[in-house]
Amino acid sequence: MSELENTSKKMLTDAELKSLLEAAIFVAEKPLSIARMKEILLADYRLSTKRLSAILNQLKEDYNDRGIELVEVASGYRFQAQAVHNEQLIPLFKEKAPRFSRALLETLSLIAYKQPITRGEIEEIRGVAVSSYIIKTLQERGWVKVIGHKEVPGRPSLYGTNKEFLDYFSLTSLSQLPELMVVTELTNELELSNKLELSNESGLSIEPGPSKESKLVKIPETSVSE
Amino acid sequence: MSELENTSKKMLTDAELKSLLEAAIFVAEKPLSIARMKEILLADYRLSTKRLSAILNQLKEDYNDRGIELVEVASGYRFQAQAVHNEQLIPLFKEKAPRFSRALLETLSLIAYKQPITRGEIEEIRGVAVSSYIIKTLQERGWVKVIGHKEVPGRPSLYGTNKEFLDYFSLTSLSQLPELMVVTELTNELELSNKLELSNESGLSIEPGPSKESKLVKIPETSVSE
Amino acid sequence: MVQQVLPLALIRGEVVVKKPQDLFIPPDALEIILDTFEGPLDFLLYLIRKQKFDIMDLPIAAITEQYMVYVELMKDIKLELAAEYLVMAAILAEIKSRLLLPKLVVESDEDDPRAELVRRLQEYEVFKNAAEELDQLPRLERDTQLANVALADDFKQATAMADVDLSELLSALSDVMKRNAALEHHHIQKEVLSTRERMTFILQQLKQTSSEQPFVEFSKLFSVDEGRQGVVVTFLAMLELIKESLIECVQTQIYGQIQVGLKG
Repeated sequence: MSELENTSKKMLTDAELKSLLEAAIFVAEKPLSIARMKEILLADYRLSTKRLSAILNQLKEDYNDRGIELVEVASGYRFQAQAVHNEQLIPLFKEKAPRFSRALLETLSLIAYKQPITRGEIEEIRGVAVSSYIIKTLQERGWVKVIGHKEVPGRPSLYGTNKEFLDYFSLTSLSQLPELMVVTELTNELELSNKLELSNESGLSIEPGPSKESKLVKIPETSVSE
Repeated sequence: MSELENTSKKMLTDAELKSLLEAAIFVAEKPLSIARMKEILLADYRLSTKRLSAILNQLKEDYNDRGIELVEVASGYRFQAQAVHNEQLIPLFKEKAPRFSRALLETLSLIAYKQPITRGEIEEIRGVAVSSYIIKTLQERGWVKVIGHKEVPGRPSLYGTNKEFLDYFSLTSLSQLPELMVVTELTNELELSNKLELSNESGLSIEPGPSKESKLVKIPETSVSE
Repeated sequence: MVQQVLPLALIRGEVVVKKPQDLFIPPDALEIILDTFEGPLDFLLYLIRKQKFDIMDLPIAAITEQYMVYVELMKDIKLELAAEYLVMAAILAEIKSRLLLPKLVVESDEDDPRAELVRRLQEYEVFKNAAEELDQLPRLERDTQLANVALADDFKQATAMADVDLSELLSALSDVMKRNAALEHHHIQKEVLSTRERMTFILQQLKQTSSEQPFVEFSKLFSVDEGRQGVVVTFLAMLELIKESLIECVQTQIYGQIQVGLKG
């Protein structure tokens, strides 16, 4: 690696570079990241990330009206069939796409949204045990991995998601996941109602809470934190 | 599928057909034959083999000047990288090399430090035989070469290091090697004493540190037990 | 949102339970319940949503009653009931009993006994929902097909060279030194090594000589710009090489230039 730095680097024309990148993204077994392009594929060539991005954009445009498209996912660039052909292409595949159980999807969602998370924490939220089979499946698929251990008795594994998880769902980052249902408002109202009730019963005069919540003002917030 | 055969088949424009064929050849796991295109992919559509061939030829031409090409092999059509990129694509497919063995590293360090040195002398110092494979690997890597022959019975080869060896390790001269060794040993000792101080000060056993340090740092039992 | 429980609504059979509200299930359908719901929270959520209860004002008595009916039924027909369902039954019963207690003293941190359950139900619903949305995302295998392209026929794969860290090399060196007693009384000094390096250098220079002119002039092996130290190192290197019978020095005439060549 280091021996290359002192030697003079080679040059490529834009056309050569585009052709090479095209071939490389197509033949690579996994999505090809800009880092991998620069450090591995083009280690011998002198070129900037800016130029690379420009060429990738050109390539993207070249495939705009074709049967396949160049897309960017979490771990890099890949070519895939245009979505319009999805239905038509099904007959080509003998095996049916796997369906995932609700248990697996719920476990995966919890890991994706609440990472790092332990198995115990997943079980607490779902209210049922998480089978080892599910964790194993998620790990074998390369979607989930142990990213550390929680410093509590037993040092349980903390799980997080991999880029492969995002790749599978054609996402570039966790922030692209669908937004979670909002419940925070309700929780706030609960807290409010708690104060309201408290102030009434304690006989102290605190500022009155907004009245529109009255229908919700039944269940005070709990102090339970475990 | 069968119910479609008696109904009138659907039609596709040339552009739609080309786009679909393109996507299909790309996503198919094996080369796609004309028979499979007609019977499986396009079972619902009415079209002649002649039209299919014409579209495939157009597709071939579309990829004439690109990084990949459409070729017909025995079992059908497939896309493959243009051969001109073969050399450039090699880095993407390099198998990850196994780490060098301890034996190799010791041999290399002895050649570096005691050059010129014969294989017999290396064996004498290390106390074990040096395999020809190790010497060959070091020579292939361009780090070591035969710089002469010792005038003793058998005239064994004398090995020395090349400039490439120094370059690889960013050394300007071999004399840096033992100097560095002394520094490393000092650093290790420093780390050890730091760790000791820490554990003494805390007086308590906190959570164990990352395990990777464990091989460097042996904390005497007395400091832990408190 | 609860489409997975639709089959239950289709089941009509003998009425097993006394109080109405909704949804009564024949015993043979109970097995389906266990399979259909992801545990007691999921099941409770179903009961709540089905009857349009306000989750924030949970009618605990009604919910508990319904829940117990199912649990009892499942026990009756000896279905193996997951422990979680029984735990939930206990929780519901406890909440119910606490609500029945007259509020005598109001402590500042008094809680509505339902609060924790509501929090858990809400939190579970968030992720149940997230899982459903995740399932809708386009995904590989089912919705997205990747393009496969072969390498050209004559592509040749290469094996990468292993990377070595200098510290690994140093520790190998240090190990071998420690192991070998003979080496231990060598002092590792700059001079010694530069001599070794110079020995290699000299041998290399001598190797480049042709067969007609196998010797190099003694003086040519020295480089003036290295200064005194360089001269000393080169000279030491030559002495060492001579000692090891690797090179020889010849003089063709008295006071002539000393010629240095490889021995043998």
